[in-house]
Amino acid sequence: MEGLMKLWSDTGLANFVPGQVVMMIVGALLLYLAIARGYEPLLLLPIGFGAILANIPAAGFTDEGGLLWYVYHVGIETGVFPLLIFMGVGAMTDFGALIANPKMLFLGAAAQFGIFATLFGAITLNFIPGFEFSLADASAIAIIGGADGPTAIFLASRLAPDLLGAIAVAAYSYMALVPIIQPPIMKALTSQKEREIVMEQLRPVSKKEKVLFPLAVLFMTILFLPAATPLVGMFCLGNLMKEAGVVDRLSNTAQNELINIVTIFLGLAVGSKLSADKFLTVETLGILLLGAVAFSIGTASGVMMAKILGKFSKTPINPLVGAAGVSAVPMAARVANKVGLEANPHNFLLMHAMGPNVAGVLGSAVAAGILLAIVGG
Amino acid sequence: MEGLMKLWSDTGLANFVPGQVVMMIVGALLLYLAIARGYEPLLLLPIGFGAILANIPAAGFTDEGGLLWYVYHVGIETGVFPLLIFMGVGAMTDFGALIANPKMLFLGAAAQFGIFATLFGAITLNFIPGFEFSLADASAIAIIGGADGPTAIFLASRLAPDLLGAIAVAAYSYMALVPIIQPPIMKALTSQKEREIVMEQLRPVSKKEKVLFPLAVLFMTILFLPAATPLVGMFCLGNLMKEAGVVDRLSNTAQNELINIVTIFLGLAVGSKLSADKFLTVETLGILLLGAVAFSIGTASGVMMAKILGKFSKTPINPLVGAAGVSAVPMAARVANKVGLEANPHNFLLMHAMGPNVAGVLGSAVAAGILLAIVGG
Amino acid sequence: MEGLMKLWSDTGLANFVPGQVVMMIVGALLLYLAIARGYEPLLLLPIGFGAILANIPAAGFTDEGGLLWYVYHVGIETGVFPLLIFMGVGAMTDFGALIANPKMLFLGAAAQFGIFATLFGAITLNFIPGFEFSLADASAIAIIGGADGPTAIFLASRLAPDLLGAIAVAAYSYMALVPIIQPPIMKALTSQKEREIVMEQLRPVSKKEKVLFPLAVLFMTILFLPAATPLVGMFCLGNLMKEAGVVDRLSNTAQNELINIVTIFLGLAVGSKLSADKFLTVETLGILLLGAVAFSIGTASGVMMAKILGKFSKTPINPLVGAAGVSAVPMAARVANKVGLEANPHNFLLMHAMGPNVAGVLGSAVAAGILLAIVGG
Amino acid sequence: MDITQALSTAANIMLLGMVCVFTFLSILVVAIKLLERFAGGEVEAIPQRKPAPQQGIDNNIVAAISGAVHQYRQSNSNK
Amino acid sequence: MDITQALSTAANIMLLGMVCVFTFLSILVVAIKLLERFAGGEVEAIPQRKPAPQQGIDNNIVAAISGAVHQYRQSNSNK
Amino acid sequence: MDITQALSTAANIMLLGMVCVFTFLSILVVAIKLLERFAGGEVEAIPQRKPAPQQGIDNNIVAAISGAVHQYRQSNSNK
Ligand code: NA
Ligand code: NA
Ligand code: NA
Repeated sequence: MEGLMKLWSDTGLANFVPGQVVMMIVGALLLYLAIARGYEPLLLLPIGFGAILANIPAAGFTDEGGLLWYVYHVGIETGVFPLLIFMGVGAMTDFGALIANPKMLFLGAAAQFGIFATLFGAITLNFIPGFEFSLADASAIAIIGGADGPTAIFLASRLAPDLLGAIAVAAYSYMALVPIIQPPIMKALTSQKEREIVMEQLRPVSKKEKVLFPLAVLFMTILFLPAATPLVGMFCLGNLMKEAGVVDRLSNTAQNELINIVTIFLGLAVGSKLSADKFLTVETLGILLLGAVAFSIGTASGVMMAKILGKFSKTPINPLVGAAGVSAVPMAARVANKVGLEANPHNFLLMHAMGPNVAGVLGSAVAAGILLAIVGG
Repeated sequence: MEGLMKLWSDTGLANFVPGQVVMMIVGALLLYLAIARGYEPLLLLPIGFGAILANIPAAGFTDEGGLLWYVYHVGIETGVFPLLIFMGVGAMTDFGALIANPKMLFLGAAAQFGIFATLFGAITLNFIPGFEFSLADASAIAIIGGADGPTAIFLASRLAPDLLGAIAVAAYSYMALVPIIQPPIMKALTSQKEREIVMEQLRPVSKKEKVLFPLAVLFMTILFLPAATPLVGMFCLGNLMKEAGVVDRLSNTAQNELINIVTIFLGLAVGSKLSADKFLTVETLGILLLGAVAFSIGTASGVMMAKILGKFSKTPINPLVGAAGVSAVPMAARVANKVGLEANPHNFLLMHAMGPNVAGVLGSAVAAGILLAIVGG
Repeated sequence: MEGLMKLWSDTGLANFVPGQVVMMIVGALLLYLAIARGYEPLLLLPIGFGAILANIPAAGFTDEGGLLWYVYHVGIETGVFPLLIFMGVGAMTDFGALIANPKMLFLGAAAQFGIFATLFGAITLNFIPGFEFSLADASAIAIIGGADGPTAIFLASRLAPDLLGAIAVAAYSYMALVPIIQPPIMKALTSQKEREIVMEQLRPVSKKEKVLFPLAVLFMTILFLPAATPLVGMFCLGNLMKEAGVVDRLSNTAQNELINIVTIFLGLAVGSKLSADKFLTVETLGILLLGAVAFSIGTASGVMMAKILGKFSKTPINPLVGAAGVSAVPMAARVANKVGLEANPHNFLLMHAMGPNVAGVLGSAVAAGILLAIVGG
Repeated sequence: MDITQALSTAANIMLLGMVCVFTFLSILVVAIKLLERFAGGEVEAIPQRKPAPQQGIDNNIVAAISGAVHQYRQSNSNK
Repeated sequence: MDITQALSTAANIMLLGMVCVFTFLSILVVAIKLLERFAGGEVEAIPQRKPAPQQGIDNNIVAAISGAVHQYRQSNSNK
Repeated sequence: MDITQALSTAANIMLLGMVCVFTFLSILVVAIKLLERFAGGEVEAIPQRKPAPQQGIDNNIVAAISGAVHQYRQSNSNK
């Protein structure tokens, strides 16, 4: 009987705290979004599962010595996991479209206004009682507007570890929602005629340019923004391995097995931060709200910049491609392509939108570096 | 000359302790079983090799800072390696046959009697002078009857790290011996007529059922047996990744590269626990004996349960499939199929035996959770 | 303005130290050699990139908690990375040619004279003011003559961590330069007639011999040179996994994904040791000089030994294959083949040179063990 | 704890363990039956896994490849 | 730091951040133009990646395979 | 330790090292000859690696695949 009592006293039923139940439902919701809706399943499935595991009463997954405790401390606290993901993403990224049309970098720059405006917005929210975002919190939240998962997780782990779970969930959720968030904004800011603009074919890019590009980016980051070198450096390493053509076996491993292994653990570790006391707060509502604002502002400023740029450019620029400047690779580029096709069924913008799209990745890594340097120092 | 003396004083020849020689022979025997006999080579080859390395005099593999010391402390002491293996096994497991015929779970449950009877048997051995198994030791030994490697290693690392080497070796050896141990028991307990029973075709199982199944298992484990959630949780994560169909690249990595990498290290780490002072004891003999008993009782109780179940079931049940309830996936299911074919050359039991087979995996993970909760707390 | 000042004070421009600039140029040079010249790109690309990252001012890659700091401490300081690479190389190596013609082991032995002569040479350099190589330093430098990357890194990490960067760079650079360094020496020491010697076809080797070979090597190392067992042991484990034929999935992972992942990190970690204060010293010049000497002496003694051996051998031996005894697998064997073809267009020496080539790997692992035992104890 | 006492504890654990295992797996039987009722019977005749489009990082590869192909064709058609 | 002060800091960061991002990416535009001038225009008509021979560890595989094939042929032709 | 002394130590190590390397590899030559005597000559004409059936975890895959195929066929033949 003693044994039975011990078993009962250990059951989840006897130990549940309401917050844990709610967080498990949040985890289940993330699983639903990932599996049934296909929202960024590679991250949201492990995050959702991690959230469920982390909230099991008396199982100790997040206690010292627990599986998720190890994964978080080894991979996120050190910053290693997001950096390895970023290396893999670098090895998957083709900068050809951007090198062929470097003006697109201005679109990637403009879209970062979503980040900085949201930083301001997060501080403004402090006027509402219940919100007390520090500058570091606000910066970590604002990076959601970068529409780039590893960058958001890296910055949040540095500036606001307590908000990491909510920030990562918001970032990946909104990235999945890009096809819903962006089109209305894009259409509201452009005329039918603008959306019909056909862009000129891109020039071919030499292998040498592609090899030197990541080195140039790294060189500039070293000169002007060392705080961004962890992110940019690993990204450029991945891209260099891809383009060099002499280390294909390393490049393939970086963009397949290594990124897959790290993705599983990164997701679980992020999920392990979804605990009731950290997530079930009014601040999470604020983060979700600010994230939506950040995506919207980023989209709008990208489109507006594309319109301005088009005025001064010798070659025509379809303002829709500006929306891809938020990154969310390659979803945002596809959305630009789709909205463009609706206006003109013979206008394929995909390749043209890939330029601002990858520029947005660089842009938000640069923005993260700036925030780290100013706020994190 | 000084240098020569130093070299000589460092040689294995000058430092060998008899126990180390014996353990190297044990390691070589495991290599022989793995390579020449094909006994569970994926584990027994690295275990045997690890045993040899660990017993090299003056090489320091298992001293602090030695290779095997790192591997053991990083992977086994933390519990991470068996859990990752279990995730990979989950990603390899198809629960379709079990979902189609859930009654088979009773067979998987009955076969766990091998575990609990052996626990009792281990304590009984204490009557013989030389044996002093604590309850924790007895539980760790008993889990050999679960016929599931990662579960046995996980539980042993938690309850009786000193016995880990012997327990893991016994578990994998007997799993390889299933085709020799089980058939006589199966034949002794069944009549020719029973062995000829043809089972009904299984109903098709929907994708939705397969996706929800691991979540249902996890949910129940959370409610009733949190102590089993590390094992069951990682297993269900693997299975969910497989069945979700949206994260195939993660699922493939989990069941290939990741499990392979971990298997190499897990084997070496287990082998590193095969030191003379821990292994060359009368207790190891007891463990080997108890392991054989556990497998036999598990097989017998599975078969008997299948006979009982067949009496009450509307659809016929061939009692041979009960033997597959010990797990030892998929060897035990194949043995059931083979013995069935001997009785009736047109009776293919493989799919029917996969149900109790995977049920046995869940059953022994549950049993491990119960032992952890009662003995380990 | 305050923010701007902070950003500026953090830029690389404001913090550069001349030494860092030079080391970045060294890193860029390594990248150039790897990418444009194809010099051992799998290692020199990550090493070069690591050198650049490690010398970014104020980025903290090599400070405690920085990415490269973690990678170095986890992988090199523990010795784990070179050992895993060695396991993978073992899984890639076919000893068939050596087993068929074991006399070739004498060539692999003779070529190690490059190592020991260089050790003497390094101490001799101490006569020149500015050089102060300890015996440990000299041993670590001498191992460059082993023409084997992981062995050099492993020994240097044990005996002279401060020189690790320079030693690894020298080792891989000279391995890439084998086609330039070796031919003149080979031609100078052999007559046209000797180079034309056609060797007899190798006997077929049974699977059993191939399986037992790594075990025999391990057994002998255990008996006579336990200090070499980490290197030889992991190498033999890899080779056994390959030849056993029952664990192909482990062997494939060891020689693909696992070695690729480790190679990326190993390269970065080695690169992180290329700091100005350690690398921009007169000692580095000495290391580069000694490395070239070591390769040359090793090549010469291999060729000379082949000539001697040919005098006593019943079957003819082309002295060119002796040059392959330095290892640098498989480059040196190819060089022997090429030089042989120049002398006799119908004389294919590749397979015959693979024997001394893999013998050289064993030879330098044995030499490393001897140095560890004498100097490292 | 002497052996007899340990034996009685072991017997207790044996009984308790088997009861728990059976209870647990019995509830799971019920759960699977519920699963069948609410999620079963929707087996599609067409193989199910393939068409499900992978999203997220995978898309990067797809886009990169399609982008590369596109650009390569362009660069060739230019000539 | 009260909210108003924080707001002013945030506004500062917003301004500074956008200026820096634009400056950085503008210089990168220049860098790419320079790249094009010095490294561009050398697009080869033939696909470029394949012929580049992999060296280093990869060679081990190549050699091992070619060695194995060679030996296998020899051992068969012996008979 | 002055340089001359170090030189003499280095010379000692050089001599000792070469002797040891040769001794070690010479014994290995003997070992290989013994291997040939006891394990050689059994080269099979048929390629050897393929038929060796993989066991253990691999079987899980095999069983899972064959199970899936089996079930899929059944579910289709039901209709
Ligand atoms: Na972005
Ligand atoms: Na079991
Ligand atoms: Na060598």
